[in-house]
Amino acid sequence: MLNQIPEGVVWAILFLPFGSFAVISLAALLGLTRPSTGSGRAVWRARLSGYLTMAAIAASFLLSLWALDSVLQEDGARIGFDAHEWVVVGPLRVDIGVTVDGLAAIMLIVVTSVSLLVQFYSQGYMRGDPGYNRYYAFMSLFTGSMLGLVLASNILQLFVFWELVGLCSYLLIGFWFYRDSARRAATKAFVVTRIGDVGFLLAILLIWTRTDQLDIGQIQHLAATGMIGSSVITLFALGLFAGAAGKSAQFPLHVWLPDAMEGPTPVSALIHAATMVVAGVYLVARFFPVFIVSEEAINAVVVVGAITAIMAASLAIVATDIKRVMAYSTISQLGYMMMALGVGAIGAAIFHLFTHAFFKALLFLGAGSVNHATGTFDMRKMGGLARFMPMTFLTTTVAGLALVGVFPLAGFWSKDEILIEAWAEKPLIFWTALAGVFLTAVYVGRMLFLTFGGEYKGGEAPATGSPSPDSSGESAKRTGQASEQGAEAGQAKPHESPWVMLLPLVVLATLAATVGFVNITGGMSDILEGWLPEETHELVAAGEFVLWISVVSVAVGLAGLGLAWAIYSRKVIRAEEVSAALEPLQVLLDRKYYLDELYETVILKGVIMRGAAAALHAWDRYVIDGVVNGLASLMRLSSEKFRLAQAGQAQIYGAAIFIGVVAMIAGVLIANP
Amino acid sequence: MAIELEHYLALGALLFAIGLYMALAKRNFVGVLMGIELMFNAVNLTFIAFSRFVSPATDVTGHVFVVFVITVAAAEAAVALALAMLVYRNRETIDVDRMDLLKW
Amino acid sequence: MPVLAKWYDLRDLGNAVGAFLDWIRDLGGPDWIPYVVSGLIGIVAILLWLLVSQLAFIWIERRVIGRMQARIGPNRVGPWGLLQPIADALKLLLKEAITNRYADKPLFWLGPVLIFIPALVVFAVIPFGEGMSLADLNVGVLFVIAITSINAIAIFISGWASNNKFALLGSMRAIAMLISYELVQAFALLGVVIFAGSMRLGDIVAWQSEFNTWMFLLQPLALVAFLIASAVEINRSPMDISEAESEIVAGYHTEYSGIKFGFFYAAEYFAAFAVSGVVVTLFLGGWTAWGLEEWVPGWLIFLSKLYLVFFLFIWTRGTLPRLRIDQLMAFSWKFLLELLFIHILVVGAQVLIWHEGDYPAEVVLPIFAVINWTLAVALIVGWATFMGHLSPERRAKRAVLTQELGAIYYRPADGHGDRPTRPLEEA
Amino acid sequence: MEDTGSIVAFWLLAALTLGSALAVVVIRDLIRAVVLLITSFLGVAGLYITLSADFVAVVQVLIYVGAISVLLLFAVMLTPRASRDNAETFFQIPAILLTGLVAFTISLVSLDTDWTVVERGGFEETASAIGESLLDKYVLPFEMAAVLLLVAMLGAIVLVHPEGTEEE
Repeated sequence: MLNQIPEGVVWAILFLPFGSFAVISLAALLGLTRPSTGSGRAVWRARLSGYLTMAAIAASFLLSLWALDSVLQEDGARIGFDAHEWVVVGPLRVDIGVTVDGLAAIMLIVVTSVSLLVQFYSQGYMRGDPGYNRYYAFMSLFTGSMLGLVLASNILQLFVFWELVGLCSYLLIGFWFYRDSARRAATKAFVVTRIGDVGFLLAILLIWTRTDQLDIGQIQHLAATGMIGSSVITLFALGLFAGAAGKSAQFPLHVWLPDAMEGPTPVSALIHAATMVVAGVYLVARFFPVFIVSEEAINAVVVVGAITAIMAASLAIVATDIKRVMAYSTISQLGYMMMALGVGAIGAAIFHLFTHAFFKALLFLGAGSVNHATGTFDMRKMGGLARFMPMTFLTTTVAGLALVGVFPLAGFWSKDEILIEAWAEKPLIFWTALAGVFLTAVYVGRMLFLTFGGEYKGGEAPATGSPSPDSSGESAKRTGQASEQGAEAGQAKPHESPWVMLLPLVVLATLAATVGFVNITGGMSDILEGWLPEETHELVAAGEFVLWISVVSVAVGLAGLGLAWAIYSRKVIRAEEVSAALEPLQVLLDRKYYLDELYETVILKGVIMRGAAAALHAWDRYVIDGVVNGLASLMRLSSEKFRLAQAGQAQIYGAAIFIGVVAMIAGVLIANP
Repeated sequence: MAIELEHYLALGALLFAIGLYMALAKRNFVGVLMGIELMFNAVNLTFIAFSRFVSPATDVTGHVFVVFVITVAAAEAAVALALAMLVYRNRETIDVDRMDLLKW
Repeated sequence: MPVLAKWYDLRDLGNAVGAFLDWIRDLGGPDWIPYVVSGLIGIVAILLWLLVSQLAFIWIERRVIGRMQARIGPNRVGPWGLLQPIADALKLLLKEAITNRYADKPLFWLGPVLIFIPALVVFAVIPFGEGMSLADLNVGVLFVIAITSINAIAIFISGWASNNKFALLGSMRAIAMLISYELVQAFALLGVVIFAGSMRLGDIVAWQSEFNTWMFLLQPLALVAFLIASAVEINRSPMDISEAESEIVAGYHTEYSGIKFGFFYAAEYFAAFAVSGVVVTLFLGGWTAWGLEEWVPGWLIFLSKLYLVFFLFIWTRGTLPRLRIDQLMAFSWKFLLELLFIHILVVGAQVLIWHEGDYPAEVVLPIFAVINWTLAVALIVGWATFMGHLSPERRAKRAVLTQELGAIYYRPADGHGDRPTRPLEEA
Repeated sequence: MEDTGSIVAFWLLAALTLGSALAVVVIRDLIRAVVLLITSFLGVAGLYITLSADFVAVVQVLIYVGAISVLLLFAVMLTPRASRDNAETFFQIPAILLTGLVAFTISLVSLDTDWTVVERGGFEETASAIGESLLDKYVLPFEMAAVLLLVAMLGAIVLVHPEGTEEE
């Protein structure tokens, strides 16, 4: 047991990655890290930014452990540091500070550990990429922003880091900006999350105008003790939830996440597992005392979570791109977390976030490994990879089973807890969640069998056309990468990835298999709930362990896996027949519930472009421009007359000056007689 | 009748007006310059008068200002006369009302 | 100063005046009467002394220069020619004062009058003895510099009003060199002011008396520079180029005759006395002489020193050839000013060290004197070497300014016109 | 400012200053105008002394009388005879009106305002106080003024330096 963590160290957790970002950026600007081949020293220098980033994040990780240790000693209660004055403008006083409690400590661990492993993996994955330094600079910034978000003690400060996270996701999704699809995906992610952020910002403004408070602890306290009106709380919570839904890809705003696969795969892993998308969940958890006291808000959370969980899982079943499957899986799991929060089980939700971070990162890294070998993300071109890349197969399977919730892997424990809490609080949600478990099992099984089972279907042949719209972008992406990987992609036989990539996989697999036991005594949930205000304790769900629920959930999961086995491996049931039988559903799923089309055609083209934009265009053209042009013509006409006054005689100008002086004095005299 | 601040201020105002008239109405460049110097003097006189009558005994801010004004006046005179010579060299005149190239 | 402080104590005429003023004050009447009376006493005394000294020194100067030039000098009027100055004065008074037709008459009259002013007004601040100064201003040194600069205007006015090209040339030369040497004068005096810590001439004398030193012992370079600059200010040979009779007839007073010329003549003498007085006050301990003033009246000490300095001017006039205008200007801008900059730096540093360290004056001042003497010699020799004045082949130079100001053109050997061809390129 | 001497001095100096300033305006010959201007400057210097501004008075004599006037004389002398007229432009009447207005306004303001006058003793010496504040409180403006003078000097030299005489 160490001493209690001092404030400076907490700041260091946050600023180490930022420092790494600054150093890399400056070095890159000065041309110190220019990638070069040749001597070993040059290569080492070229990878310097990667090492620097990893060192910074590793240090952050160690310090986070210290923070966790301190929090454990406090049983998860908040370790208070005095906030520092940041901005004072009139009545607005914004402080800046850090806060560490159970929730933040766990999040720190998640963020730093996953980030560290992802950076390690990236050493292999990004080798030789021309944007190597840029990549690590952004990754540092990304991690740092997320840590800042977690540690923020002030809602405005949190918002700043929130937006920084959004910015970094934009930069990283559009990392290969020379590709049109990457640019579009980045813009889409940015814009869609911005829609949610509007709600967040409005919530901040609302809470400030109503309570004059921006400090998170104070807001929680006020909300828990009923000092804020219920309608204000509801609106505030809904606004926060809008922001959370945007970041965490909840139902109406989830469309950006699948497209976000345009970024490098480690970025996807980081976004999905540890940083970006969990920010929304974290936000709701951070303001859990606010949500919990508002019936409407908590119901909104649970409903949206449920819809998201089911819908995304169903979409995952039909997706052919392995990364898209995982993207939908992530959305679905986030829905689970939201559901858990919605039923009041904050401990379960964050525990699930915790476990999910590891196995989802593992899944993505595995997908990256697969892609590394085959050059494609299209599952229809894979198959039989278990023979060629046993390590990848093994680790990915562990992750998949953990996702399904097979005993005793990590997913089982967290998912089981959610189910138990749901059963105790809202039985309807329990059945929804159970359905979700089944769908999850089906798509996980499908993914595993298509990828690793059966015969190898050749991967991405260099000259073949684009077999599916989904993978065309993906295949193009790989050609955009360094030639090293392009050469590997064209090989006839896939092969196992290098050790730099495998090591994180193994570590993550171990974690994914074991982290579930952390909470076997419920200790973690206690920590996670230790910081909540006392007034809200009775509102937090506290379900007891129920054996049959665990049994049922595992059974449902295994059933789903079995169905997938039947369809995709044994081909007892032919997939085509199923599709044909369920033609409308299949189409509906293929079109992703027509949500993209809805946004595109109806809202974007219909409402915004035809309506608002046209009106604004007319206003701009005829009113604004009219005024400006009119003024310009007036000026031109009048100046043609007035220029005659400019005689070029200095004395007349001097006279004008003194006329002005006299006029001013006269004005003052008249005004103050 | 004792001499008060107002005496000096009125004197400064008159001196300033004379200088202003020269600056505005004299045709010769040197005449204009002389007017400007008179205006400087009027302003300096006012500064000193205020320093004597309004500020406390230890405060010499008015005097310091006058020193700076005199400095600037010296610089101005040097540059202005150089300009006058240059104008004469190029235009064969130093009549201010014929230096009107900068119009329209 | 342990004087008897009685009016009959000859060692200090100020006591007598003070007693007289007290007597007038006791008579009653308005306050300003003793004020005016004291001023009148001072003015009359100074004027009388000046007239007598001038008459004497006209004779002395002519005799001395005569001796220096291996001739006798005036010897016809009175015994040894002693009445020659009076005869000259009478001649000037009786001669017709011609005003030429195209002269600017008011200004033509104004010139000789104006030139008297600085020469006389400077005496107002010079302490002839203890308490014997008309107005011991606290900005005395600055006052001296400011007043002597009026000289330039008087000379210009007379030269301009004469409507004569020689006169105009003379006045232009005069202004050019006066402006140049005003800076030298100011910088030379600045060193003294820095040491003494006051601009009041009385304070400076008191300072020299207190530390039993004369300022020229501490700052030889300043004295040399000030003497040269003063010679320029008062238009005395070898710096009398504004009235160089071999070049431009008589310079700015070419057109003046009779008593108006006498005014110029007298003013020149007065100015020379005034400058000598300043030199004595600032550099030679004024009316003090290491305790001698306890036995001898201070004003006598002062006057003897003053006459000595004046004799120095006569001496230089009799022995040195006249400089060319460009040489004179270059000497100011390129030689004296630079040396004085360094000098001021050194002196300022010395005062700083002295005051910060709080060292005893008996130790510090001799050291400073040695340093400054060494520095003066080294600077003069070094700078002259650097500028090439010590190498004979580079001495003869002709500046552009010479041509512009109307010197007689140098004709090259090949005889092409009167426009010299780039003399510097030849050098 | 109670005793007769200073009152007489003020009125004499004011008359001298204003009278010669007016004469500068009226007189046709530029050189005479400059001489009268010098007289006016000297009058202002005297007024400074009545205001117990000894240092500024001496500086006034040194700079205005000794330097700026000489510059003006030079300027007059270096321009041709035809340009030595001190006449007015067509702008005379409006200028008179405007000047009168300015004088009236400033006088009105200065006479109308209720100044808070601090009672002061007799003649106070200011030289050392000015020196100290120049090198202490106003050291930066002081340095800038020095630079300004240097720049002005160089500028003037460059402006009037005739081309083709680069040597010496």
